[in-house]
Amino acid sequence: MRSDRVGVLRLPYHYAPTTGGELMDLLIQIIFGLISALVIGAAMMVVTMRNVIHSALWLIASFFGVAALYLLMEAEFIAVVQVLVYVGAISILILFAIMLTRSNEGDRLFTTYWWTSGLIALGLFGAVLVPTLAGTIWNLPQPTGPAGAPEVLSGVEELGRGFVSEFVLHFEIAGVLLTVALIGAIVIAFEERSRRRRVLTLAEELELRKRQQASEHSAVAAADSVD
Amino acid sequence: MHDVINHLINTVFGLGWPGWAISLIAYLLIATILFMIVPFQMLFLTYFERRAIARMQDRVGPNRVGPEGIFQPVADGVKMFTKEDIVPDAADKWVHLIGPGIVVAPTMFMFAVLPWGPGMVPFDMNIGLLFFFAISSVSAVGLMASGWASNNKFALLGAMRAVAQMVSYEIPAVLSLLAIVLVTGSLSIVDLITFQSGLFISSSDVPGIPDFGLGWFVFTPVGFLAFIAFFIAALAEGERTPFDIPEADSEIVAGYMTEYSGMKFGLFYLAQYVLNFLLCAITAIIFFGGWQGPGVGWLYAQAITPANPAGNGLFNVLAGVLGVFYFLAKTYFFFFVMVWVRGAYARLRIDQLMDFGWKLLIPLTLVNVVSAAIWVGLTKWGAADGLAFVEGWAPLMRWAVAFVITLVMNLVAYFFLVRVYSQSQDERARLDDEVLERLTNVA
Amino acid sequence: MDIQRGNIIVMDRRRGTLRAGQGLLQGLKVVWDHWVGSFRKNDNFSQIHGTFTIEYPDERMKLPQAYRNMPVLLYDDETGQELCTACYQCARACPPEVIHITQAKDPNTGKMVPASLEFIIEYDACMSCGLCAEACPFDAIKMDHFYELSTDNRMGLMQRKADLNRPVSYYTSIAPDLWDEVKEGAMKKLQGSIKRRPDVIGIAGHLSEKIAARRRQLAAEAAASPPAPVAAAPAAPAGKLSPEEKAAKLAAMRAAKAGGAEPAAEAPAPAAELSPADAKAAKLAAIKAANAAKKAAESPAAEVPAAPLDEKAAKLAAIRAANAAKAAAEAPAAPLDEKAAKLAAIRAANAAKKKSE
Amino acid sequence: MTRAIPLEAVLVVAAALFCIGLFGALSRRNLIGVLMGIELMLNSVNINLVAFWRYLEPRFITGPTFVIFVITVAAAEAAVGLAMIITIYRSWNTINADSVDSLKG
Repeated sequence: MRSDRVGVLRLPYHYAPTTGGELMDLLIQIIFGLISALVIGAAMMVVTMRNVIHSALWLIASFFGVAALYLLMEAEFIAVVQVLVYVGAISILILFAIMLTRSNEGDRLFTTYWWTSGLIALGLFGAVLVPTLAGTIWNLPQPTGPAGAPEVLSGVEELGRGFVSEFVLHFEIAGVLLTVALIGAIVIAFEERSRRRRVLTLAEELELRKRQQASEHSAVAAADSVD
Repeated sequence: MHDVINHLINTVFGLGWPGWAISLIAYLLIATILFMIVPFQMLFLTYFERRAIARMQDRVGPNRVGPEGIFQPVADGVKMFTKEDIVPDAADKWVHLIGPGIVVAPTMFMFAVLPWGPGMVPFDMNIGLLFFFAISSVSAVGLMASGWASNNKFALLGAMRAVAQMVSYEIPAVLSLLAIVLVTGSLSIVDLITFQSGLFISSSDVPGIPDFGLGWFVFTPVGFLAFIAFFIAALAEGERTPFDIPEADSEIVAGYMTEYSGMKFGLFYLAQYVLNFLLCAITAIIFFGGWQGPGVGWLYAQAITPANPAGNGLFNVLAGVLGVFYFLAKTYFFFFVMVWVRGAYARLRIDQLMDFGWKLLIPLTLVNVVSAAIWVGLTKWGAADGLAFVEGWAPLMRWAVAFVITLVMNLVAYFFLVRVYSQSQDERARLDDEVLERLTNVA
Repeated sequence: MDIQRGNIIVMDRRRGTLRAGQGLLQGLKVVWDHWVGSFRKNDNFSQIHGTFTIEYPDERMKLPQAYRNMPVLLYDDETGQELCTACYQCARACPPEVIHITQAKDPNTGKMVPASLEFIIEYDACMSCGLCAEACPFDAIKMDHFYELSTDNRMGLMQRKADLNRPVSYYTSIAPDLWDEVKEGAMKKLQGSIKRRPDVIGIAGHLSEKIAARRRQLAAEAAASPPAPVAAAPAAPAGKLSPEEKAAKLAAMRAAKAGGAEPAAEAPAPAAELSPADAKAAKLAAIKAANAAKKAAESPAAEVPAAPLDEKAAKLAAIRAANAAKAAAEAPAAPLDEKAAKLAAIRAANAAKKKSE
Repeated sequence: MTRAIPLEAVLVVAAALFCIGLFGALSRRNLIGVLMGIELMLNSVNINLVAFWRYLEPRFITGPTFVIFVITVAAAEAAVGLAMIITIYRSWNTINADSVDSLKG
């Protein structure tokens, strides 16, 4: 639907550097290092902060770092969705849950056997994942065509097409899942309206007090009449 | 914008600059311009709002500082700068500090994809609309952080209200935009504007319509309903009356801003007005054609563009000026409507707000999305998509049929939903009465 | 809907009929009307639309006559005599007790005279109730319209007599109708108290010094030189003080008032240098008074058939006029008495005029 | 991007994020902390998916599609999980993982 009448130079969705020199690579490496440090550092803070709110805020920082990583990997749509869903919705949900529940964690931040899980995580990272990742030979595609030509990346249009053709079943299942989750969350957290504790307005309180007094009055009157 | 600067750098400093350097210089320049414009907008908006609301209340408004009080916001700014910055003892100092920053930063980001005139967009992202709303939802985090860090019940209440409201009203806002995106077939804000050329009928829907820059979405049933829903949601997102529950002065002091003073308070203020400006601007862009208007299309066709490199540079300037004029006129009109609404309506209660959003606006926008799908099918599809019977119709005929069908659908949906909604409100009032009855009878 | 000021409008929620947001649009319309209407000024307070704002330092609201802010004291424009007699009624009536009065004494006899020596009102504690003005039997204390009283001085709001004194003409400018109601009685009572005031006691402070000085000067001159102008005016009516003499005195007073800075320059030859216009004016006044007296004397006969109901009033006026004329004829020694006579004559003339109307 | 940074680097970052998330999910006492750990793990998975898509199969949309599904699941999980936490808080008045132990016997 793009008309050329009002022509604006549109930057290609994936604008690879046309004259990608060493400097550009260095720049990208520095940026990657910073983002990775942000992601990992923020994640560390998430699991070690005593205050849950601080944890949640660091979690948001981590989400942002991940979005930046996506941007670096030229997945703009995913990055925006990451911001929209994780930062705009999930972290808000988490913050809300924290506000609604007064946490009394006490002295201990971790469970009794926290060192076991720490060992598991460390072992997984150091002994399993890193050697595997480093030792595997990835079948990286060789750059084709003239140097510096933009590679063909699938964009948001292809993604949309995929959702309604190739992955239509998955897409529908995801929709059903979301609906079920929505209804489930409501059912789980729902309190019947009429059973809810409700703050009375001033007028209602006055009414309540009047009725109380009236009933006391009638009780006293009844006692009197018995006597 | 980027191409203009690219051209400029090439002509002034000679060719042969690396692409990334040009990009860097271009974006730095654009960012500088934007950062100069934004606070100015905010200053003018505060003045504009105060004068307009004063008129609506039969007052005059600030008119002492400068001619007609035009320098009043400057005086307010000086006051804000010189005030003491107070941080409560019990506050969480760091979170208290970064809160306003998190609130302001997204509003500045949103300018990145905002087109001001023909060819005048800082960065034409092909998912610009999504970017706009993704970023706008980030400021909720800042609100929550500052509200919580203030260690003040009013601030926390205000933050909770603000976030609940923003998250709830994001859904109708995005759904109403989804209808438009369906019709346009693009998430790019620039595409959205170019789509809206024509004269009451978009020339993209019906080819051959003369281009007066008036083929706005608001003239279609789908666009109109989307506009109403979106504008209401925008009022809620921008925390404007009647949805100013988060900072309801008469209930919770100033909401999440309660414990802020001086420049930090000023930042909240800035964020709020800039967000309002952006929401008005995006309303003008999506439903009222942005810089589209009589003359702009013709002028820009003569200008130097990548499609027309042999154009005349004078027309670039003329088209830009006229386009920016149309755009700002529409934007300020919508800001005036916001002020007008503020003058007219009382604040909603939080439960009324939530009911309105979830029970009326979201179903309405969902129906509108279906309407938009029908619209697209009737105006654009053919035998290849399984709609062989529309193949032979004239484009205008297809447009008319689509118009009638979506109009009927939207009207029926509107009246039905409003009816159901008001019944549910009555039911709710009845339930409340029941609770009260039981409570009072227990005594 | 037709909305009128002061009417209570009961809105019908109209449950059951179509509810599709018309109420919201109606609300918008109301505000729109106000916005459109606000571009002109609302000078008529019975209107709904229009800007009500009065931009205060630039423009001020026209205050109603009966508006009251702080009490002030009045003095007569012509003579400088204060209306206050130090009767203490106001001080007694004052709820916050912020009025403090000292009565003046005759320096020769040591007797109290009906005038105040000092009159203090603490404006800072005054509550603007207006009871002092209500209580004053001499209409000497009145409520002012001035409201910009702020001061940076702690004692700045303790007003002494010099701060409180206002001429009657000032009060007539702010509340003409109110003054008209009480004018006659007040001036009459003032005449009564003036008689009992020796020298300059009871004359407004800023005038009394000048008047006293001028009087001393005049007395000295009178002793030094013979009254030359008397000869120049042979046509003086019998039994009345020669108009030249009166004119001289008046001119002296006026000179003292107006040209206070240069009284010495004019002093050497007051009679000779007397401006002819002043002399003429004095003469004119005397003649007018005589005429009025005459007319007043004649009036009862003329008016009786025409207005029998007003007979009594006319007669009274005539008697008063006759009295005045008599008083004038009785060769007054003191200049003050002479003035009173003139005043009475003028009043009689006024009364007669009013009567004839 | 693909030339400047090797695939392994991205994967190691994702692995580190996953392990941190795992540690948080296993050891935090606060239920919300557990949930946050799970979110971190899901994020690391997403990074992996995007990285593999970008480095290995940039012409096919499988990677981003899967990321979208994972995000969907994460959103659903967060919604239901937090609803459960709120319900737990209502009945136990605490959200500590080791205090909710009435099935322990």
